[in-house]
This record gives sequence, structure tokens and C-alpha cells, in this order.
Amino acid sequence: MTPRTIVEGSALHRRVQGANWSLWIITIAILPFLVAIPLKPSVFGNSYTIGLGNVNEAIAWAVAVLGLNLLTGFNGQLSLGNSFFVGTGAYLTGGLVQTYHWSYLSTLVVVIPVCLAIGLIVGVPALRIQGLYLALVTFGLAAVFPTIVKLDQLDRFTHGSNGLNIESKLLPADWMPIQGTLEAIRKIPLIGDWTGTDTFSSRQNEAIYAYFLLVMIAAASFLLARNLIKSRPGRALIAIRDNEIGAEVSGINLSLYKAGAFGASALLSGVAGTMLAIDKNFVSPDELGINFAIFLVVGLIVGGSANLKGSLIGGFAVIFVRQWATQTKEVPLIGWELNGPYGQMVLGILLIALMFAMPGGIAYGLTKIRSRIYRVVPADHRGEAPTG
Amino acid sequence: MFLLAVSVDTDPELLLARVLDGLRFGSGYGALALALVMIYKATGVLNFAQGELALLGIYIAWALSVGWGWPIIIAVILAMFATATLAAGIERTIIRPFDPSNHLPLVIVTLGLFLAINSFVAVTWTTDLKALPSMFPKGNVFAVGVAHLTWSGLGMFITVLVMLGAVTLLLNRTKVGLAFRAVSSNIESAELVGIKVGQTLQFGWALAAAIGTLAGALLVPELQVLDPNVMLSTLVFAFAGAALGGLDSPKGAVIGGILVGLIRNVVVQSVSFIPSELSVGAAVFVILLVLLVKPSGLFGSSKVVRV
Amino acid sequence: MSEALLHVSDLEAAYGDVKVLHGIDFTVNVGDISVVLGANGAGKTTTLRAICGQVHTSGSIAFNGAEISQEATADIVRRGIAHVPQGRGTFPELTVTDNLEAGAFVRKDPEINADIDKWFEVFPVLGERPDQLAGSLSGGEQQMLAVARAMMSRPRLLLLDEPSLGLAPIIIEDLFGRLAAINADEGMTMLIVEQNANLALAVASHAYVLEAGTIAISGEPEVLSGDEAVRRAYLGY
Amino acid sequence: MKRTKRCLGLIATALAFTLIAASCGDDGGEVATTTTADAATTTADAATTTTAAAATTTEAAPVSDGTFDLGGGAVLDTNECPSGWDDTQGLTDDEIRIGISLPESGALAGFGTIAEGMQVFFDNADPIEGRSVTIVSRDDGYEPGKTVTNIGEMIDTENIFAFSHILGSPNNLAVRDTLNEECIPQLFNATGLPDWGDPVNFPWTIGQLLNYSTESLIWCDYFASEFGEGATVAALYANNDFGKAYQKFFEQCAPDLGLEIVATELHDPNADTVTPEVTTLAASGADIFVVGTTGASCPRAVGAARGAGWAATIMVSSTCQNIGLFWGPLHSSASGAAHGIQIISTTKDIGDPRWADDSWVMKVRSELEAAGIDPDAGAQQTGYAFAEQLDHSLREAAANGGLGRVNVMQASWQQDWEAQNALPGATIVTDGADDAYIVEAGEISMLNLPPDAEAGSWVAVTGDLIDVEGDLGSFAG
Repeated sequence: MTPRTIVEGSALHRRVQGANWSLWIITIAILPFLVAIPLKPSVFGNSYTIGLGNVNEAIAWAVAVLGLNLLTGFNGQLSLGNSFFVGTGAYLTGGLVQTYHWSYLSTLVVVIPVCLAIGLIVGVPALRIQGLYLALVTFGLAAVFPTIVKLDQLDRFTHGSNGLNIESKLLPADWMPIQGTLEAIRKIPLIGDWTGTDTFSSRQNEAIYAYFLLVMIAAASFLLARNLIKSRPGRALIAIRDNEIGAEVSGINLSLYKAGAFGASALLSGVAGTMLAIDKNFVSPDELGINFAIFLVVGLIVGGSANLKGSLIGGFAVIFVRQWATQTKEVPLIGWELNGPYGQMVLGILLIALMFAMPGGIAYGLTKIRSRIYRVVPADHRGEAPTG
Repeated sequence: MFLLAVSVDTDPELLLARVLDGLRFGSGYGALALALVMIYKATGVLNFAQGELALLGIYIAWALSVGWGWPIIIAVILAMFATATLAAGIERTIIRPFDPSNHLPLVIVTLGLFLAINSFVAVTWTTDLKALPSMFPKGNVFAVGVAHLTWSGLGMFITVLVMLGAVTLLLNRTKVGLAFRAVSSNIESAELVGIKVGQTLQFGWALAAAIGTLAGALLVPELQVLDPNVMLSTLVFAFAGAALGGLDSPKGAVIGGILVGLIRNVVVQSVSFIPSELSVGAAVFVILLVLLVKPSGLFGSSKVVRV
Repeated sequence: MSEALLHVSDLEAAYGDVKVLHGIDFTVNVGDISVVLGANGAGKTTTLRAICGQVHTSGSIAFNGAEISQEATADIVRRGIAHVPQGRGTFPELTVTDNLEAGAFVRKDPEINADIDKWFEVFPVLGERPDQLAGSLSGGEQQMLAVARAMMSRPRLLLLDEPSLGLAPIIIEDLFGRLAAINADEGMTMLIVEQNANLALAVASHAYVLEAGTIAISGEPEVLSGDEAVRRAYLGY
Repeated sequence: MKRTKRCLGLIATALAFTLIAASCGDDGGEVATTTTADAATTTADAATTTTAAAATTTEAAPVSDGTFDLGGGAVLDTNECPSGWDDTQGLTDDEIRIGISLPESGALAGFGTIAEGMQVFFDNADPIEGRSVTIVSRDDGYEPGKTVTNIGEMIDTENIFAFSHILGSPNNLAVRDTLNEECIPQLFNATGLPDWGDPVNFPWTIGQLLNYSTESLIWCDYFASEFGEGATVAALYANNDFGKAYQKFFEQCAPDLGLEIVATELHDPNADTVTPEVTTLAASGADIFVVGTTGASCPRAVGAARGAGWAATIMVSSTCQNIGLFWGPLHSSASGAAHGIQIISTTKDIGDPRWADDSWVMKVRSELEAAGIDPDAGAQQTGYAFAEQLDHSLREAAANGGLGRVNVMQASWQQDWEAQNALPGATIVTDGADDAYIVEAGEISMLNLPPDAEAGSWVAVTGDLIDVEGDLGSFAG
């Protein structure tokens, strides 16, 4: 089938774009009501869950992956230590809310500058250390974070190894029409059937409220990142990644931009940490170690490096693919029954298979599939396929 | 410099004990770092699965020696062959199809391998603790108070040096070594002098897996007991050793590994203000300082920019 | 007319979707120095890479009577084609001696060390520093090393991709002098791709001009030098 | 060359398949988890004796509308439960659905089989009110964040009656608020944090294990009586919730009894070795070495201490009791190293020859074997033992007013019986806030595993059961 050609800026193009956007907005609006009571689709005898808890976590992860993307995807500095910044954000939020009774959102006032500063501080020595050496040093940063949290001197603030339980809940205000929206959605044919018939419990209401809050923070973060990438400094970041010497001789201040990339990355990671704290009301040190850092890299690459949509996909992939891997108990077609620590094996094989299918990540894979259906071309190059 | 400003334990017996510990564990980290360096030289990729290939080798050696009652040395040698073969197969089937110049998918592939092999070991042999017999006699060469040198520690140290010598000879005095160095220096030119790049890389993977298995078989008896997470926790220190020594230098890997062992056992333990639970952090900090002065590690070649 | 060593016909080559060579034909005869001229992007480098099996091709490449267009690079090298790629193509982390040994990788005879000594005599700058890392040599020295490394395989055909690139004029002259000498002394057949047409034509016995992936003109160097269009486009006078 | 390449590939593939085949052969039995066919053999008498002591249980009567007395001033108030809350949710006509979240992956994946062992127990037990017990388990990889997600999803989709034996202190802390707000029982947390004995603030949460403060207290008493005042102690703690709890409580009680702590080291719980820390401790030459860590670090610490020639009396955490799991491997790598180490044991180690003829141990072994599980390996036996307590509370509730969440909580906070899994003579007594801890008695045992021994066993040091039953009251912040 030859793909349909759509000329950029044409009426058809605008309509396709409009349809895209509407689909996005409708999905974002309806999704939490569909999965607040988790869906349990069954595939090949395996029962998988899709719940709002995971969706909320995935949104936070998407922002964390976005933070890594700025640094690694767009600027080419491989970091295996971004969990350090996420953890810093999460603990700042948790500590301020629990110990000093701030509201969740107001902690961003502290999280943003502090994480930015830490990122810049880490970014300066990183100027001299490159490539895999940088990856290894940042890996150490990730490895040491849980230990730092557990230091006795910080115990009052972090509550040490038992984790920080944040008692303050994020309660939706009375005027928020959560139940009303639910009723309205139930009237939509087909989709409405998925939402069940129960009224939501207060826990589910809280999760829905948290969802919309997280979506707004995530939207702001992605918008910020998008504008940064499209701006002059953003182009400088990419130029440095593609050819450092070339960028330097064209007058780009390497030190400034590379340290700046660390700063921006840490900032977004810190925000992601705040989002995780909002989602879980709980922060624990051992969760924010090397595993977290490694799965951020998984999210980045599986989603699609140097691609903003890739970060969103990557965040969801990390959460759901991991969960579904452990929920796979029967191997389709072969009929093996899996018990015990097979989840990791399924995950490992899935990751390898995914890289074979889409070596550039899911985002690029989807673009490729879309390009079989239609292609958007600039108005003055009618008919010629864009390359790359 | 700043170390002098704080109190340092000076009991000579304790210092000797720590130095001996450091050399013992450090040579194990060095051996593992050597395996990492071989892969890095071959592909420019940090192989997350390196430790797990070694883990598989260790469990195969365990199964052969404890399960089937074979002598441990034979078990280890067979395990080295087994993992080398497996690594060669992995290279051929799931590494070679990828574009070698794009490292990101390869990172995920090795990570996937890491998860799959680790899980395979846990499922096959369970996560219960096991003990891998040492290839060396039990007991101490000498002991002074808490300081003691075990035969296995001495044996490990010597074996690692011999291993380094053998790898150096192999790389510098044999044709396959020349091919390996040529490929790691410039893939395209290597092709143009008639070197079969794929097979050479495959050889690198197999060699690295065999070295890793031997390293694990040396180190694990020093750790008393074995479980499927044992290589993950040593790998952090092996990574650090490789970075400290220089990622492309076999000699640097071994020396770097030993230095990391000494940092962890001597420096972190002796200097009062470093909490010992921060051992990883302290090691990383020292490496950071070294890299700031010498960005390609102590023995690494500062990369000639390839056009 | 002498015997053809390399015969290329209807050669097409592409990088992904982008076609670079659109069916070219040429012949290199034994003992000749053939030169391919052309502007940037004309497909000169691709032609050499195609001969070595480094790009995907269609059409026919006959070397010494055998069809080699579908063979792997390593096997083509074994048949006796040596390639000095653009940008030197040495092994920067290896010593000068190791580079030469690597050049003899496909050989199994015992005369390798004798050959190394021979090339150290031909290129005394290399003989003076056998243990120096190739990456630390100057540009001219690296080019000499690349040629010597290629010759170490005792090829029947030497491909050179813009050997003059990035070198000072006096060194270029020296280099081409040595290439001519190698051609004369060893009877080495060469296919040289160049932008520096003057020098190349001075040593060439046959020349082709490549333009946008097709051969535009071919003939004796004197003929090309005499061609008004060629002179203006490539010779600059 | 090409052929060798292909050959290597083939061999590798063949090897991989052999290994897979071998793995299937090895634990083909383990995969088939819950075969119940011939299980009815040994159960009958065991199941009934558990409830024999039930007659003495304090009758718990409702105090007033929606509030229920748990004892000691602790009260369960169902008026605070969310609207739509149902006392009998999770009870179907033939099922009692119990939720559990465990690490089935990651460093502690070994504990993932606890649920399997629990299910074996219930598959062999008589129905309760005509219902069988179903254990619904989820993997959290020991990550508290995952536990939060798991618990939420299980409440919403799995029709859970109560949660039981969730593993890990951070994990249980992370879900405690939610479960108490939702009025869903969080039973018998598989962690020794003393926080679980706090029925005044968290009436829906109860622990089970010997808690770390009780254990530390017994250590202190024992050291003081055995070594006298001025005895020196060097201590190693894991730098996690577990080790830090030991550290806190041991450092509270030691000075009062004249014990001198001369060296303390924390170790990274994920570290490959504890030798650097133990060498430092050994140099102190202390009389006593306290090992406040678990997992592989337990035998590693003992091996390193003995390797350094340190002759201290070694006291290891009660979590390291399983000889086959911890001390057998150490014995084969350093024979005799574990000989003479001491521990507080609270339960019958099923690998211990001393209990070989014990009816409970024989029942555990036979039922696990019948289910295709090796009773000496893995954590199924732990899960099996855990299930005894859950079974007791469910039966008590059924006998006193019928199965329901409130009755189960009351039965758990008001216990007086003897568990077969516990040491003879130890009673299990709870009384709300007045006595909020379940396991409070243990004996000091010493491992008999000399260098030439084939298998080891725990030998009672004094033979006295140290019972601090009721001494601790409830959690005091």
C-alpha cells in the first residue's frame, strides 16, 4: 500500500492534526475513570492489570525519563545516575510535607532550584569526564544515594531506612466534579461500560485528583523541554552531541551548555521525584538506587532517545512492561507454566526482542508505522519522501 | 592531604590485615575488570551482562563440582569453556545484527541479557545460598593477630597476575591478538587488511566470558557463600576498577581493581570520618578525583579522535 | 593492449535509499596507474568502497577474471586488493610495526619481517620510529604508513582514496613520487581517486572523470589534460 | 573459518537448551505448586489441636455501636470505615481470599515462595465455615512503592478479605495508613519492627515475629548474666531497616547492663562482602560479636570473623536460624567456622535433628514433600509455619461470632494458645494494647557444627526458655 501524502499546512493536514490532538485530550480526560478500578485484560491465559496506580507512577517516570533525555538523548552525556536527582526531589518534597507541613505543590519552589543547583555542581566535573567514564561515575552516584539517605545525621528529615511515610493526603476539593464526570462518562456508549457501576471510594477519588495534578505537571515539563529543544540553546545542545569540536569552533560555549544540560536534566528529574512522592505518599531509600537509574536508561532507549514522545512512551513502558512481565505466568503456545523469579527473564527477553523490532525505540517504530499510512511533506517538496 | 587532618587508625597489625584483605578482594575485582576491558576494547560497549555470564559459569562450576563431584579445577575449566561458547553464540545471534556504531540498543540488549541470565540462574539453582569450593588449599600461609594471608588469597593473587600475563601475551604476540587490537583500534581498516571482524569480536566475547568465569571462580570462595546476586554487587567495584585503571588497558584494569580493593578495605576503614557503609561512595569519589586529573584513567590511552 | 586486472561494468551502489553510482564501467590494466577524478560527492570514494565490498552493489566487478561483487571484504583482500581509505586508515592505537604486521594479516609466508624492513627502507621516516603509536605520527607520516601497510599484504591492486587530502604540497609531491616509484619498481597496479588532478594525471596511465555517479569522460591523461571542459572543471587552469 | 563460526553458534544453542532442559528437570516439582491430592493423610489431628486452647480466649464482645474492644484500651471503630465498607468482603461461598505482597524478584526473591508454603498449609487444612483459604500473591521486588500499587490493585480487583504476612518493614509501613483507613486487616507482618504492636493507633495492623527490640533485650540480659559487667561487644549491623532497628534497641539496653560496646560497623546490605567491616571489628578483640544482619551477610560475617582468628562469642540474628540455608554453605566453604555461634531461637527448625520426631515437623515435611517441594530448601517451610498463626485467627473468629474482618482482628489481638511451630512451653498471648506482641519467648541455642561434622544442629545452651511474654506491652513511639 502506498502511503497517502499529506501536504504540510493543507486543510487535510490541519484536520489530521486536529484529530490527533482531540484524541489525545479525550484519552487523557477519560483514562483515569476507565482504570481507577483496574482493568484486567486476559491475554493467552495471563491476567494483566492496568490500574490508575501504575498510570500515575508512569506519568512521574515519563518526566524522569524526559530529564534523562535532555542530558543523554539530546546532549549525548550518558548518565547512569539520574536516580540521584529524582531521589533528591522526592525526599525534599516528602520531608517538607511531612516535617514542615508544606503543601505538595509548594515544595516545587524548593525542589526546582535545589535540583538545578545540584545538577550544575555535578555537571562541572562532568566536563572533564566523558563517555563511559562519565556513565561509571554517575553510576556510583546512583549507588550511593540510598546510603546517603540513611545517614544518621539526616534521619530526622529522611526517616532513614524505613522510608518516609507522608501522612498528609492530597484531597480533592469538594467542588471537583469527579463523581459527576464519572456519571457523565458512564453515559457514553461502549466506553461507559468499562467504568463499572460502583461509586468511587475516597482512595480512588484521591488517585484521580492526583492523576490530573500529575498530568498538569507533566504537561508543563514536556512543554518546557519542547521549547528548550527548539530554542537556540537546545540546538546548541544537539550540536554538541553530534560534533563537540565542531560545536566549539562555531562558538558554542561547551562548559556552559554541558553543565546547563546537567542542570536542566536534574531539574526535571527532581520534579519527577516530587511527582512520585505525590503519587505514593511514601519515599523509600532502597527504591531510589541503581535499579531506578538503570530502568531510566531502559525507558529512554526503549521509548526512543532524543524524542520527546519517546520519553512519555518510555515512562509507561518501564512501569507496565515490568509489571506485566511478572504477571506472565503462562507462555503462549508452548504452554509452560512459570512460577518463581521468571518475571525478570520475561522482561529480559522482551527487551531484547523490542530492540530487534525497533532498534531506535518505540517512538521511532510508531513513526515508521504511521509513515506507511500517511506522510506529511513540506508544501514546496510535493511528492518527495522525507529522509531520516 | 585532607586525609591527614582526620584521625587514622595506625595499629600496624590492623593495617596489615586491611592491606591483605584489600589485595585479596582487589585482585578479584581486577580480574573481573579485565573481562570488562576485553569487551570494551572489542565493542566499545559496557557489557551489563558480563557479570551474569560469569555468574552462570560459577553455577555451572558449582553444579559440576558439588553436584557431580568433579574436581573443582576441572569444573572451572569446563565452565570457562561453556560460558565462552555461550558468549560466542550470544555475540553471533543477538549482538552482531545490531549496528555497532549505535551503542544505545546494545546497552539495552546487554541489560536484557543481564536480567534473563540472572533469572535463569535463580530459577535453575534457586536463590538459596551455596558454597563454591576454592581451587586452592584451605588454611593460612601466615597469621599475625587479625592479619592473615590465606592460601586461596595468595593463589588468587598469583592467578590473576598470570592471567594478566597470558592476556598480554595473547594480545601482543599472537595473530589473533593482533587482529583483536586492530579491530578495537579501527574496524574499517581491520576489514581492509583482511581481518574477519565478526569472528574477532566473537573471540573477544568468548575470551571475556572465560576470564569473567575464572575471575568469579576465584573471587566467590573469598566471599564465603554464593547467591544469584553475588556478581551484581561485585560488579560495581569491578566497574570502578576498570574506570580507575583506564577502560582500554588490561594492565590498568587489574591495577585499578586492586586499588579499589585497597581503597575499600584500607582507606574507607582507616579514615574515621568516612562511614563504612559509604564504601561504594568513597570508591567512586576517589575515582572521580583521579578522572578529573587524568580523564582516561591511570593507564588508559587518551583516545585519538577518530574521523 | 595489456591484460585487464580489474573490470567493472554497470556498477550501481546505494547507501540505504540513496543511490550514489548509476551504472559505471571501467577497466584497470595490469601495471597501470588509473586515476578517477571528480568533484565532492561524485561517487569516487563509493567506487572504491564498492570494489572492496563495503557497500551494497549491483552489477559486475571482475578481478583477475573472478567475479567478486558479492564477496566479503576480508575475502576480497585475500584475493589481492589493498585499499588505503580516505583519512589514512591506520590503527592509531597500534605501533608502526604492529600496523605493518596487521597489513600482512592475510599472509602466511615467513618473509613478513623482511618485508617490514623493506618498507622501512622505502619510507625511512617510518623506519626511524618503529615503536611509536600510529596516532601520534604526522599526517604525511600516517599516509606513508597507510601505503606501506597496504603494500604489506603484497596486493596485486592498490586502491588509494585521495592520498593527498590534508597534506602539505611538498609532502604530496614526495608521496606521489614514491607511488610512481612503487609502480615502476614493483609493477604495482594502482587505482587512485583524487581531487588533485594535476599530480594524479602526472603519474597516471589512464584516467576517468566521474560526475554524479556516472563516468563522464575517460581516456589517456594527455587527452584529458587537453580537454577544455576537464581543464576548467578539475585542473583549474 | 565460516564453518567454525556456525559450529560455535550451534554448540552455544545446544548448551542453552541443555541448561533449560536441566532446569526443568530440577524443579519440575516446584512448578506444580498446589497439588492437594494425597494431603489429607496427616492433617486431621494437627488441625484440631490448634484450636484446643481456644477455650481460654477472652470473649470479645462489642462495646457499643460500631466500636469493638481489642483490650488495653485499644478500640476498633467501624464508624470510621469508608462508606460501602463490608465486614465480610472477600468471603465467598467457598473461599476466604487472603492477599500478600512478596519479593518474587530482586535480591530477596528467595522469600517469594512464602505464599506457596502458606497455600500448602491451607490446602491440607479443614475448611473454615465451609470455606477454603486462597492466598493471592503479588510481586513487589521488596520495593515499598510496588507494595503500595499491589495492595491498591488487589483491594480493587481481587476481592481481598485480609492481607497477611506482607514482607519487609518499609513495605508494611508504606501501606499501613491505607489499610487502616480502609479497615482491612493487615495481619502478621513478616518483619520484626516493634511498630506493629500499636493497636491504639493502628488497630487493623498486627505483627507476628519476635521483634527486634525484644530480641535485643534478650541479648542484653543474656550477655550480662553470662559475661558479667564490663564485657566488651563489637557489633555489625546491616544499613537497612532491619540492622538499624537492632542497633537502636541494642544500644539502648547494653549500657544499662554494664556492657561496653567497643566497636560498631554498618555495612551496605547489597555489598558482596562484609570483610572490611569485620576485620575492623575483629581488631577490637571484643568478647562478644553481635551480627545484626541477615541473608548472605550472616554467614559472611561469621566466616570473616573466624578467618581473622577472632575467638569472640558470636550472636547472630534470629533470622539466620535455618541451618541448611545459612550455615551448611558456610560449613562447606570454611568448615567449622560456624561451630559454636549462638542465636535466639523461637521456632522449631525443621532441619534440626532434635525435632526429627516432632509431630509438627513431620507434618510440615510430609505435606511439603507431597506438594513436590523440598522442605529443606527455599522459603516454603517459612510460609507454612506462618500460616499456622493465620489459620488460628481465622478459626477463632469463626468460632466466636463468625468470620468477619472485625472478629479476625479481635481474635488476633486476644490470643492465648500454644503454637505447634513454637518451642515447647512457649505460649502465644496477646491482649490488645496491654500485650501487643505475639512471639516473645525464645531460648539461647548454640550451633553444633564441628569441622568434621556432616550436618549441624542447634543445641540449647541453658535449656531455659527465656520468656518475656507481656513485658513489653505495646509500641511506645
